[in-house]
Amino acid sequence: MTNSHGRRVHVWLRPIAVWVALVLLGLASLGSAYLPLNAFNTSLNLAIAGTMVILLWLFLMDLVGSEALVRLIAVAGLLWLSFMFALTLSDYFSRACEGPGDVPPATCVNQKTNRGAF
Amino acid sequence: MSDAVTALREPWPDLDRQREGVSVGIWLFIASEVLFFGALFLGYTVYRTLYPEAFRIAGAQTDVFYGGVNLLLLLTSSVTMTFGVDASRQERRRTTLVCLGLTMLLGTAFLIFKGFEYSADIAKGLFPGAHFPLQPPQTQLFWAFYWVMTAVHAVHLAVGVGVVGVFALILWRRLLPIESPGMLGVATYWHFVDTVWIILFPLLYLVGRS
Amino acid sequence: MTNAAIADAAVGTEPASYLEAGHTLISWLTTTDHKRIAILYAISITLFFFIGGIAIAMVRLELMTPHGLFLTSDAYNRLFSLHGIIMVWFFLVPSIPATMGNFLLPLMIGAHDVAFPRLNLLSWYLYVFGAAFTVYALLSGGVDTGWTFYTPLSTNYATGYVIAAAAGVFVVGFSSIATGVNFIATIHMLRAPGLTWFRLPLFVWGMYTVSMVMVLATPVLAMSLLLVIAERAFGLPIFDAARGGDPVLFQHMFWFYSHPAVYIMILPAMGVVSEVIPCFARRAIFGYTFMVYALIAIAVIGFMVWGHHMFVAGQSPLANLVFSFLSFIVAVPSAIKVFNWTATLHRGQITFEAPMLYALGFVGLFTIGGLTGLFLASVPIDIHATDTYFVIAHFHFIMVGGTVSAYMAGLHFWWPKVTGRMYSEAWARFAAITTFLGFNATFMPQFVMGWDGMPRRYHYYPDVFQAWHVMSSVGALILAVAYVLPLIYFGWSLIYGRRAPANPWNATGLEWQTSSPPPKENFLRLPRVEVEPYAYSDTDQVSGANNRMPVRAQGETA
Amino acid sequence: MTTDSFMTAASDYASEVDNTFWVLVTISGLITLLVASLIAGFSLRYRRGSSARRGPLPERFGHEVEIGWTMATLFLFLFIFWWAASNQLSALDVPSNALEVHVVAKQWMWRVQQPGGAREINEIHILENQPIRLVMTSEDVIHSLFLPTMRLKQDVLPGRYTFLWFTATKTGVFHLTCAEYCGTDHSVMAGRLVVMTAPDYARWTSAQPEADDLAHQGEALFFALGCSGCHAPTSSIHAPDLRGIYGHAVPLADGRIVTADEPYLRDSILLPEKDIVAGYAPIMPSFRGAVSEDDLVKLIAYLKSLSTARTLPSRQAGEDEVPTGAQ
Repeated sequence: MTNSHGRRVHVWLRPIAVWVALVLLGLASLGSAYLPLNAFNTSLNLAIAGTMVILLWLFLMDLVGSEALVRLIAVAGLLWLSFMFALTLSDYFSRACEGPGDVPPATCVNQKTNRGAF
Repeated sequence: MSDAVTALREPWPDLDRQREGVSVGIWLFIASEVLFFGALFLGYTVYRTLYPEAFRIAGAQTDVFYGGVNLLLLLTSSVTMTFGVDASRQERRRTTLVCLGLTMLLGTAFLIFKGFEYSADIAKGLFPGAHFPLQPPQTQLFWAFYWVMTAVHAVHLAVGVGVVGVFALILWRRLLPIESPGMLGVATYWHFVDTVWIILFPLLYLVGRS
Repeated sequence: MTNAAIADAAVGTEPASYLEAGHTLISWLTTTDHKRIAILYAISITLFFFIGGIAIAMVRLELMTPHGLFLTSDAYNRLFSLHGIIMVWFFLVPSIPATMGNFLLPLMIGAHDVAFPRLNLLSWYLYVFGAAFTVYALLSGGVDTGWTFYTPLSTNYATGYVIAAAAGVFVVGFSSIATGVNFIATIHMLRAPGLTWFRLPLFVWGMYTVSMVMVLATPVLAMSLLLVIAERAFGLPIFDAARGGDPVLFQHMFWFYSHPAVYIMILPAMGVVSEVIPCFARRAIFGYTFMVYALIAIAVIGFMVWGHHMFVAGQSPLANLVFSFLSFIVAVPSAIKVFNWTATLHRGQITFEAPMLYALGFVGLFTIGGLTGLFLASVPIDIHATDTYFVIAHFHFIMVGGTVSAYMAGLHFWWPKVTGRMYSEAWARFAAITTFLGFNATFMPQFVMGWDGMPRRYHYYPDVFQAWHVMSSVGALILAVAYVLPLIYFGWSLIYGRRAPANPWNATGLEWQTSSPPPKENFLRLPRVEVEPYAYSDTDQVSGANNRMPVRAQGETA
Repeated sequence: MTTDSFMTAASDYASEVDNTFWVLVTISGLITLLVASLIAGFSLRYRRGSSARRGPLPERFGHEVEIGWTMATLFLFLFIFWWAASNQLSALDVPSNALEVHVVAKQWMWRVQQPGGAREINEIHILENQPIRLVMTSEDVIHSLFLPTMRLKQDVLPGRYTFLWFTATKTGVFHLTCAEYCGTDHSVMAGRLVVMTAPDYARWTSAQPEADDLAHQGEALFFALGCSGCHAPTSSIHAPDLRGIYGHAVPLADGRIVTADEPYLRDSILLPEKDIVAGYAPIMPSFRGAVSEDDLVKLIAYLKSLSTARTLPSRQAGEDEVPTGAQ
């Protein structure tokens, strides 16, 4: 545990470095929200949030140092989430909005019209 | 209880194996929590793709100051928790207890700020209901998810603060040795609650700003 | 039984069984011994099985005549809702994992206890706490939304105790998450030396895959019910159509859990049957690795098929097509398992004790249930058949014909190990056959009337269907009798039953190598495993130096 | 209500579904028979103490059989999926000459509005061999219109339209009922689908109480609610001219272009500020609450009738019509 001096510095340095990175990323996402990038805004924010989560999980929760099984479980949660998102959104995105007036805009994603505002 | 209280629990052969067990167990719980919040994010995503315009109008009403400060608080609390885990691994009693105390402090500060934000929102009448100030009515969907998401997260955080407090008390009263594997479980749960806020922040506070 | 004597001698004097480790109520309510928690679960789910049974007995009686007998429509609606909620969440989901899983998992992998014994007890208390909510809702008037809680009926228009019932189910969901977490950690980390993954008995694989589904599916149910409570209690417009909400979104979230839930019910049943058939056919299971991959495939693909519950709910045609295709794919592993069970009987030395009768009944009824699932997976047929009695017959074939038969098979198979007593074989066989006949009499007519257009959840029905309903109700009476019988002869065996030897069925598996009932710490010496599971073979086979596996006699001489 | 009011396949689509059903019944029957006879056969032949040959199977034999029946099952299931999917896809496209019948589901009754204006409760009278397209919505919970003889069912959702189309080929009185649990009297929410020959249908429509057809009722509402105050071409207020609008593209203020279909018209009446037409101020008041579902159906029918280029019959007779529609 408390053997090499390197281990001790490393123990203090890494969390601080990760904290700085997280704060900077948070500020970046906050700042970018005010830029008029319309569609790109959302994906940028989510991408930054994603990297923050990955940083937190790998270093602060020490997934890097833990067993393969634990890493597998961490990924499994996210994988199952993708099943749910993919198939549910496949329903919403494929509901016809125009044409034979199949379903009114109330619950259908109108790709042509609101691509911009996504 | 033998005086040298051992952290070893019944079915485990040794402490390292028990630590791995706790890690597997808590991460399985985290996987289930990912899906628990995932269902909420699914609802948010569906409605945001259905009514982007309404979500833009509604999103502009949230208070970025509170969201940002709370994010900072939780990020810092994650770091203090990591220091706590490392200190407990190295059996440095005082540092562990200080880190746990700091984490609780930051968590409580988050909850207090949340309380201010909620009262400000209520004052602005932003609770979905009959005379909701914003139009069109779909803006109430955003605010319905705002209240549910932040409330569920706040409950998780309050439970987190409670658990950290109880665990710190156990360590302080020497009911468990400082290097007990339970520390890993508490820390991992806390980091997860912070993860949820990292994702909640852009979804609720950075909508409709540009 | 010749080899039983050998097993007893090997164990030395009879160790104090887990039942002697404390007789006070407190010792039972604060135990962390996985075997006692299994007994606590067994008692509570049997209680709820009969509460749900009484509810549906009144419904079947009511349906004898087209215009009702003694119930108002509202009472009828609350009874079938109650039957659904109690049977799904308070009997079927915990039935095999929480009772046999808790009792046998550590025994089968050669461990002293599950990975987190205190979490195991918490799981039972969560079950009791959830049950309290539901019983409160039941006693104060019941809930009239069906077990599916569809919005906007459950949020704005239902008059019953929706919040209490939803809260009850919300809490009991965490009980099965806790069990799931416990089992996965146990199987990964506490296996006996030499017990590699592909030497695990299929029951343990069943527990592993079911725990995976429980941990990953139940949270989404918890969230969907939480949103129903939020909308009903605080008026938050989450699924409120007037303010842009979409009731179909609730159905997506609900069925994302509720279809994997039916796999939570069937996977352990498959595990039990894969233990029982090889033992009574004296043959190793046919295609062990295919059976394992089939279990895993069902658990994983089971998460991608929920849309077949919503073909007429307003889903887009493309989603109907995608979910229909995936539902056909998930049916393939189940078909493989049926063929493998059947092939296991080939060249066996088959005997027909009660567990085997239930297991063979399971294979037959599960085949019919699975095939009718194909009907409902094809969109045009489902459009006609959904929400009719065809669907009710389909899922009862899987849940009652499948899971309850397998539960009974497991109950009889491991009863000597759990209680140290033998049940009366004659009565058990009679009960098994009566169950099979009563079951078919109840649910075969429902297939016919369902395809004719008899909608489900109907209190008054067109008198055209009365003949089928009377047949079904009479069948239900036979089934009720068949389910009460085990209660009687199992109870009788507790007091007067013959003392059971360590291995009455001469079965392989570590749980049979310790005494019946097993000591508190399961094994006096940690067993080593060198040989494949199901090492049944009719030739006398002595394997390995220290011969941990009991010697197979040349077919029982008795 | 005799059995055939449930059982007979009263449309070509229904007999197609029946064929698929009976093919599946035979396939399932064969598989069940196969499994049952194998179990019974093995149980008999290999019961303990019988003299049949035992001994281990060759390992290779195990794998061959295993892969064999896995593939067989997979291809059989894919075949069934292909058959069912082709059946489903062919039923998707609605014939253009379909007659639109509006159905509003309410807790425990069906309100039906024929295009000719006739209104019915729990009954739908239709002409045989005439494609019918049901445009359905609900006023409270989720219901589901179930026509057993058409082998068709479609959930009816609040706040949104769902559709069901069929062409009845047999005449007679058939069963109609609710299939999605909707509360206390879910089981009483039944009705009749009456398929009539042409003369009967003509006699029935004329026997209906003298109700204008939907468009006329819509027109009356158009003036009663004051829409004509702004939208009539003669009005001084700058508002979009609605003649010939149905089915055409409408440029919106924020640059989007939408087709003015039924849902767009419905939303423009209930939530006018949602899609503001390019070049017009968002001054239109919302009619949410003031207009019931039935009035909405009439108004939309009236606006659609304008699209047949009939001039707007303005109140002041003799006004010469200057088409000012800008699109």
